[in-house]
This record gives sequence, C-alpha cells and structure tokens, in this order.
Amino acid sequence: MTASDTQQATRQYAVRLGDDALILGHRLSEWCSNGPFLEEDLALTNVALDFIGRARMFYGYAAELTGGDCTEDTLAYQRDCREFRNLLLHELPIGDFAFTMARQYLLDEYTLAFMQQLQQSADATLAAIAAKSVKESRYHLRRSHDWMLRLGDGTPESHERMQKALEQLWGYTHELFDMDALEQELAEAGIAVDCAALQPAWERSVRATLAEATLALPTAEWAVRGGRNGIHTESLGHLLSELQFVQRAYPGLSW
Amino acid sequence: MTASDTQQATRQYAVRLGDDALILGHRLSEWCSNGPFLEEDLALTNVALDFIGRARMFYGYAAELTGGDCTEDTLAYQRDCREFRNLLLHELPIGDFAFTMARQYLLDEYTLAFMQQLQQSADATLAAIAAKSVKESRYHLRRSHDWMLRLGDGTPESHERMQKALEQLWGYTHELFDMDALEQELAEAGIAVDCAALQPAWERSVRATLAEATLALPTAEWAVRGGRNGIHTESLGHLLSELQFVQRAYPGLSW
Amino acid sequence: MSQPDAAQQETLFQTRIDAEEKIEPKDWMPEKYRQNLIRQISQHAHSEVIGMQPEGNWITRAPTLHRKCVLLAKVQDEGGHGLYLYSAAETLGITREELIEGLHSGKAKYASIFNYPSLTWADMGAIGWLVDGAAIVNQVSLQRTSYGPYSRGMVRICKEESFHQRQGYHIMMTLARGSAEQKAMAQDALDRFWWPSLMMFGPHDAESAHSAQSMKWKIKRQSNDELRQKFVDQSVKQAEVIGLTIPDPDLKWNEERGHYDFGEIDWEEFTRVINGDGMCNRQRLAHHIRAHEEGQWVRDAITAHEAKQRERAASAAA
Amino acid sequence: MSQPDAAQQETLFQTRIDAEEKIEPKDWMPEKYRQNLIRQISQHAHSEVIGMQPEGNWITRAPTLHRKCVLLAKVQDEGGHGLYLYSAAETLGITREELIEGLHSGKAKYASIFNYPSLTWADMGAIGWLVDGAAIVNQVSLQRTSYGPYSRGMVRICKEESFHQRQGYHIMMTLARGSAEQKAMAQDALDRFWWPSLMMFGPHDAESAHSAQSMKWKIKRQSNDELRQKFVDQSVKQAEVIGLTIPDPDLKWNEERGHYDFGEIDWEEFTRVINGDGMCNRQRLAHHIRAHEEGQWVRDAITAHEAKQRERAASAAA
Repeated sequence: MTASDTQQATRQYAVRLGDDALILGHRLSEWCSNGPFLEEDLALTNVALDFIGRARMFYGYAAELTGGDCTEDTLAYQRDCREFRNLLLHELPIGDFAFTMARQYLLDEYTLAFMQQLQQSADATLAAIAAKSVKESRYHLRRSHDWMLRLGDGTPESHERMQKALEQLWGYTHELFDMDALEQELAEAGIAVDCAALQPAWERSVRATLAEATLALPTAEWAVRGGRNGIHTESLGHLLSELQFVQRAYPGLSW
Repeated sequence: MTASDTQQATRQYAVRLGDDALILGHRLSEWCSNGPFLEEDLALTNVALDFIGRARMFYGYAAELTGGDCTEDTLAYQRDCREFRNLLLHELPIGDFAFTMARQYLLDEYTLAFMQQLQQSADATLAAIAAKSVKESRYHLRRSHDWMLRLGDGTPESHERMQKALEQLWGYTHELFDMDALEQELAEAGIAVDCAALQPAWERSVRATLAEATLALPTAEWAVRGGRNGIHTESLGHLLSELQFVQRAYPGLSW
Repeated sequence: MSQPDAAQQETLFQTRIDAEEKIEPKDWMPEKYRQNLIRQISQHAHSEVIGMQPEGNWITRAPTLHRKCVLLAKVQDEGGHGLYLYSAAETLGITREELIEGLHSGKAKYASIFNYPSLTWADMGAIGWLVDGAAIVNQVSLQRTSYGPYSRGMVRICKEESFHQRQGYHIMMTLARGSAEQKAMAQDALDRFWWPSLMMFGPHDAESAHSAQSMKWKIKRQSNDELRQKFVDQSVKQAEVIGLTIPDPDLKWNEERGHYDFGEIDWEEFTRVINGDGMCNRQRLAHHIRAHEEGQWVRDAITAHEAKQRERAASAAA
Repeated sequence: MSQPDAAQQETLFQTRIDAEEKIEPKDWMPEKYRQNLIRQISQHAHSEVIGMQPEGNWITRAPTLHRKCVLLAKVQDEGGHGLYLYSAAETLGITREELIEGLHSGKAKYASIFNYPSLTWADMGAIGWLVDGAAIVNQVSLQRTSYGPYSRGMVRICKEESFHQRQGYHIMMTLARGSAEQKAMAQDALDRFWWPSLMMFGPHDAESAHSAQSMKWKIKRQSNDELRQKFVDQSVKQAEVIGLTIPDPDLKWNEERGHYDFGEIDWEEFTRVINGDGMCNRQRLAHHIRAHEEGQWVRDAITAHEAKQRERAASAAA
C-alpha cells in the first residue's frame, strides 16, 4: 500500500470501530431509567458513556484523516444506514435485560482482547485509543461476566432467559472474527488487529463462563454477516432515525 | 373576521384536522403485521389508510389556502413537534390491542358526530371532506363498537385489559370537546364544528356501549390538555423522527 | 357400484389433468397431489404474509403521504392474497391453525427473498419491481394450474400484483431520475435484490426436487428456468429505460436464442439463506410468532364472546 | 439512670437544634421530625429519579456526540443523587423498597416540574438552567439542614448540580446565539419552564403546610418565598445575558427592595398539575412501575444466586 492508501484504509478502519462503539453505546443508553434497579441503571448508563466516548475518539481520528469539513458529528449524524459499518451484534435491539447482558458479555470478551491487540498498533493514535479502551473494557467485562453467573445460575426464569438470549445472539458472533481485504492489508501493515486470531481464546473464555454459569453453549449452526459491508438488520434504520433526528431536521447548525 | 382572517383561521383549522388524521393513521399503521390475526391486520391497515387519506385532503386544502410552496407533504414532513396541533388522544402509543381499540372506539364516536356536523360547514371544501369521512367513520365505528363488546364481554383477561385501557384513556377525552378562540370564531362563521356541543350525545353513546360491553365508565377525575397548543406527550417527537426521517435526511427531493 | 381401485382412479385423474380439466375440492385426487398442493399453496400464502414485514418496515417512514398510502394499500393487498391462499389450502383439508403451526415450526417455507432486509426507501421500489415482478411471471403461469381454487386465486392475485409491480417500478424510476444520492440508492437496491429475485424461481430444472411430478400434474405449468428467463428478458429492458445497471457482467443479448444470456446464480448463497443464514430468517419468524402469541387473548375473547352470544340466544329461544 | 421523659427529650433536642448541632441517625429525635424528614428526603430522592425521565427522553436524540455524553453523565449524576438520598432516608429507618412503594402508591410525591414533557432539545437547556438552578438555590440552603446525613448529601449534590446548571445554560446560550429557529426554540423552552420553575419552591410561606415546624427544626433554613426571590433575581440577569425574555410582563427591578418584583404564580395550575392533571403524571409513574416490575426477575435472580453462593461457601466450610 502507498502511504495514501494506508491513510485511506486507516480512516475506514477507524470509522468501523467508531460505528461499533456508537451503535452499542446507543443501545445501552436506551436502558436509561429502564434498568431493573437504580444502581444498575447507572451502571448501564456509565457503560454507554464509555462507548460513546470511544466512538468520539475513533470518529475524531477518522475526521482528522479525512480532512475538510468532516467531524465526529458529520460521521455520526450524516450517514445513512448503508454507510454504517458496525458489526451486527452491536445494533440488535436491546431485548430484555438477559439479552442485553449476554450480548454485552460476548462483546466484552471480544472487545477487551481486541483492544489489547490494538494497543500494539503501528498507528499511534489507534494504539492510544485502545489503551484507554482496555481499562474500560476490563471493568465492563468484570460486570457482564458477573451478570452471566448471576442470571445463568440464578432462578429458573433467569436461567431460561439467559439461555434463550445466547441462542438468539450466537449466529451474530461469527462475524466478529471475519477479516476482509481492508483489515487484512492493515493487519499486515501492523495497524489493524487480526481478529480471526482472537477466536480460539474468545471461545475458550466463553465456554468457561457459560459452564460456570450453568449455561449451554449454543449448538445451532447459523451465521449472519454483513455489518462491515453496510448490510444491516432492519433495526438499524430505526435507530438512526432517532439518533439523527435533530441534525437532520435542522441541518448545518451549531448545538 | 375579515375574509383574510377567516381564510387564515380556516387554514389553521384544516391543519388541526389533518394532524388528527395523520397521527392516528400513523399509530394504526404501526399494527401492520402485528395484528392478532390476518383479517384484523388488514382491517387495521385499512382504517389507517382512511385516516392518512383524510389527512391528505385536509392538508391539501390547508396548502391551497397557504399558497406558495406549501403542500400536503411540507405540512406532514417539515413541522416539528411543537407545530403539530393534533388532540393528544391521537398520538398516544398503540399499547396492546385493547388500548388501540378502546381509543379507536372513543374517537370513532367522536369523529363520526364531528364529521356529520362538519358536513354542514359553510366552507364547501371542508364539507366535502367531511361527507367522505362520514361514510368511513360509520364503518370504523361499527368495527370498534363490535370490538368493545367482544373484548369487554369476552374473557376475564380481555375484560380487564379493556377496562384498564379505558382508565388510561379517559383523561385525554375531555380535550376533544374544548373550543378555543379560533374554533369559536370559525364556529360562529358557520365553518367549524361546535365540538363542545357534541359532548352530551358522545357521553350517552359511550355509556350505552360500555354498559352493553359490561365495562365501567371510568370515574377517576383527571384531564390532560394541550394538543391544540402544540403541547404534546413525549411520544410525539419519537413518532415524528420516524415519520419524517427520509424527508429530513434527503431534503428538497421528489420521491 | 364397486369402488374403482386406486390405479384406476389415478389413471382417470391423469386423464382429466391431461384434458385440462380443473380439479375441484370434492374430486378424488392422489394423496401426493394433495400434499404437493398444500405444500405449494401454503408456501405461497406464507410468502404473502411474511412479505408484509419488509414492506411494513417502511410504512411509517414513507417519504410522501401519497407513497405511504400506496404502500399501505399494497401491503394490505398482500395480506389479502395470503387470505385467498389460506382459503384455497383449506379446501384441501388443512386448517389455518395447522398452516400457521407449519410456518412456526419451520416445516412450511416462505419465499427466501423475504429473508433479505429492506434497508432504504429504494428497497420498496426494488421489491415492487423485481420481487413482485418475479412473482407475477410465476403466477401468470399458475393461472393455468390444475387445481381449481388455486387457479382462480391466481387470476385474482395477478391483477393486483401487476399494479404493485408498476408502482414499484415507478418508485425506481423517480429515484433514478432524481438526485445523485437517489440514483445511487436505486442502483444499490437493484444490486441487492437482483440475484435474490432470480433465485425466487428455484433451482435449475435438473436439480428441482418437485418439478417433474408437478409438471405432470400440471400443478406447475412452466419450468423454473423458463420462467426465470422470461423474467430476465423483461427486466433487462425495464432497467435500461430508467438507466439502471443490472449487476451481472455476463448479461448479454443472445440473438440466436432470442433471449438474454445471464451469469450463473450463486447457489451457495441460495442454500445458505434458505437454510437459515439469511439476514432476517430468525427475525421474520420471531416476529410472526410474537404477533400470533400476543394475539392469543384476543382470539380467545372472540371465542368466549361468541359462546356467550349463542347461550343468550338459546336461553332467549327457550 | 432513669429515662428522661418525652418533654425533656424534646427540649434537649430543640436545644441542640438551636445550637446548630447536627442530628445523627442514632440520636433521639421526635417522631414527627423523623416523619417530616422522611417525607422531604424521599420526595427529594424520587425527584432525582423521576427527573431522569424527561432528560433521558433526549439522550438518544442529542444533536451532537459531545452533548450526548454530557447529558448521559448528567442523568447518571441525578440517579446518583437519588442513591445518596435514598441512603439518607434509610438512616431514618425506612427501606428502599418501602420508599419505592410510597412512590408507586402515590403516597410519596416528587417535584411536580417533572410532570411537564420535554418536547424539544432546548428543553434540555431549560431544565438544566432553570430546574437545576431552582434546585440548587434550595439545596444550597439545605446544606445547613439539621439532619446530618441529609446535610452532607446536599453538600455533595450541590457541587454536581452547579455543573449541570452551567451546562444547561450553555445549551440555551448556544441556541440563543444560533439560527432564528434555534433562538425561537430556546425562547419557547423558557416560556414553558419558567413558571413551573417558580412553582418548585412551593406555596407562599403563609400557605405552606409544613413550613413553620420545619423552620423551627431547621429542616428548612429559608422560606419558600425567600428562596424563590433569590432564584428570580439570579435568573433575570442570566436571561438578559443571552438575550432571552422571561415570560412575565410584571417583572421589574424594585430599587427599594433590591430585588425583582414578579407576577403572581398561577396557583390553580400548580394545584392542577400536583393533583394529577399534568401532561406526564401518569406516564412518569407508569414508566417507573413498569421498569420496576420488569426488573423483578433480575432482582430475584440476584437473591437466588447469592443464596446459592452462601450455601456453597457453607458446605465447603463444613
């Protein structure tokens, strides 16, 4: 890759990671004043804040690489559904508390490992964002791991809800470990994470947690993919109509 | 009132009636593919279509009275929450099927009587729209009245759901019979309906239906008002972010 | 009079079929004919009903009130088609409840195209133009299907579908003639829906499991490949008119055949999506099951109310 | 040593109050003091928690990522204040569950301002500026309240609230300096939230049911009308700076008093909204009840899980 190719690819990569963080942060923020008790309400809002903060860092970097009028906000508020590149797991509607927590756990295991790798990136900005994210993700994982145990090994109802959530989520996890040409090239340049390589450890951790939580690893074989190509579930468009409303209705202003 | 005052007031009146129809039509359309069985799914969609069609007629007339670039679509898609003037009952989230049907019944009784009066309007366009609406509303009322009986006098569960829905809706019905200065003046000019005068007959009909449906008339005294002043429940803004998304995201185009 | 034996009945049945007679609900028919028809009609009915979801997804977001009304009416028509078809299936001795159970258990299928998500407004154009377009090609052929109620249903459905197709095409035309963004949106929708539309006709004739017997019984009247070719031929011209590009580098006019040649379908994707890895397979079923379950108390209320009404009528009469 | 009788204890208690000593949870206190405090602290706590709803309503729609983060953090702080205050109330011998039951049954109140809907983004500005502003005026005064845990809670809360108020004011300033539409949006929010903010201080001193005793016990340190005046005085200047107009034709500087005179509050509206006819009374409570009920299985799971853990620990130790 030429330097300019690399910059362009890095920009896209930063947008992808920003999209993951923003969309998950948005979903978590939907729990505000809807949590099962006040402490958990605040904890969920707090995690949401971490992710939206992370999105700002990735978008800010992408905007810098883009130049011109591009800002974190143009990236968040002025792209439509097909231009978003988040992995699908992040966008699924929140479901019940078990669904939200199972998703969070599966993603926290992934994201922590991912950010630990990204800390080694040859791109100093990405490495710095990752370093900050690692600390947050460690806390997120501790929390969501605890919830897996509490809900999986709680009441029959909580166990059943958690098992059902896992079954519903499982097919969306495979995409987390896909590498497309862009990421392959960036990985070879030492910039991007080789996420395919994260799978074995991720699966070991998940297996161990589920076993401890008396939950079964889903066995149904299905896999849905598309987020990195802008192919989304139908829920994303609705999320964006909400997220972007003010900016779309009153374009070009300062807030 | 001068002729120009009257025209301006009539325009506002048409927008109000258009807003009522559009927002209720939108709520009904949310049932599409969510009904309790296929026939009812289609019936709800059909009623939704009537209301959106009615909104188009009222908006079309308002746009004509406004002149310039105003169209039915600028009225529907380019006003924000505070500019919408629908009565609150129309905008409440759909709730369960009992809630939707109880709302529909209360409104159908009202709307049929309202449109029968509006047929006599000195404004020929409003009278013509009303004439078409009366036919539809008669059919709507027959349907929603039947549902009151079936659900009210069905199973204990359906009875309880219906009673609960009535309790939740009741405080929003008072506003239906308010006359503000604008409507007062237009009513004196023979253009608008004196909706305050509709209340006794409405209440008689509702009492009779509830009695037949073994349901109790709500007794809690509360009343929420504000729709005609653009003071809405928080649900309307979310509805609009969905309704207006495409026009807001891609302004000024033909579709 | 002695009962004709099974072989005789079957011969007689085939003679009627060959003579282009319509089979009616009370007529004798081979059990496999009945099963085959139930499978096909129920799949067709479920497709209409599940097909309400991707389009229903845009009703609340349609960009003009006119388009909103047209879309609402269209989705309503589709539900109506579902109703005719459920009725047609019921004439074969299966109940609506059983048909719905078949859908929920995964035993009965629906058109796999509805496992693709509707992501932009242009998808309402592409679905109307291509998906309804492909459906019509199939349904026109089925107007001559051998089972009377199904055949009559098809006649009725075809009229409405061609209306829908024109509306979908009109959406695409408007976008294609609109801003650069709109044109790109239309092209993107065509890119995503083109191949899945071709897959709607099913596997190549040689690989089609049910085809030979269905053709003999005239349940199907034309082969998958014939119908697909017809659809390609008509669509290529329609795309040209509005200046959109069909996403197939191998597409070209074959003077000799008098048809367009086109590229090979990605049958792996076809199998993958049919077998559950489409974007929306789980969502579509879960949606239908949820709505059905949430409606249980309503259906129970109707039953209870009707029972009360009957009791009252009976005690009034006594 | 003989127990001092009730009258002696009460005199002793009042002496401590008069000497500005803080009352602590284990200290003797009159039952009415305790009840009065529970009522006030629980109302305060519930206000923080219910207040999360109108602002939570805009988190998903905040117009920039920066504003979204600030709003998220703010709402989180408010929930945190709710937590401190629930804890302070618990020191008086009432459980969280009882406090929540009081809210759900309607026995306990929350600030009536949260029965007004948040309709535009500018409302996030008005709520921060005016509602938090009014709250601070009250809370600064309550830093000197006689009950120790409540007083210390107020000190902690005041720091964060003044930060929130500045953020709200900054939203208003940005809008007031923005486009004509934005300025109108800001003015509209001020118009809607101004009078309800004045109502936050409660009835005039003469009509205030709990005031006299509360002042004597130093639960309250300044009267409703004194605090309201302080709020008006500071807000008028803030509105001037950003060019917004306070919706009160009677508002004018009174040189003699050294304060702004202002119009009479619509006490009928105050009563109407408190008694249930506000736009959102039912919605706010229903929302809280729904979330609480939906969370029951989660709370049950925690209890069950902890019991299992204890059992395992016990059997491991045995």
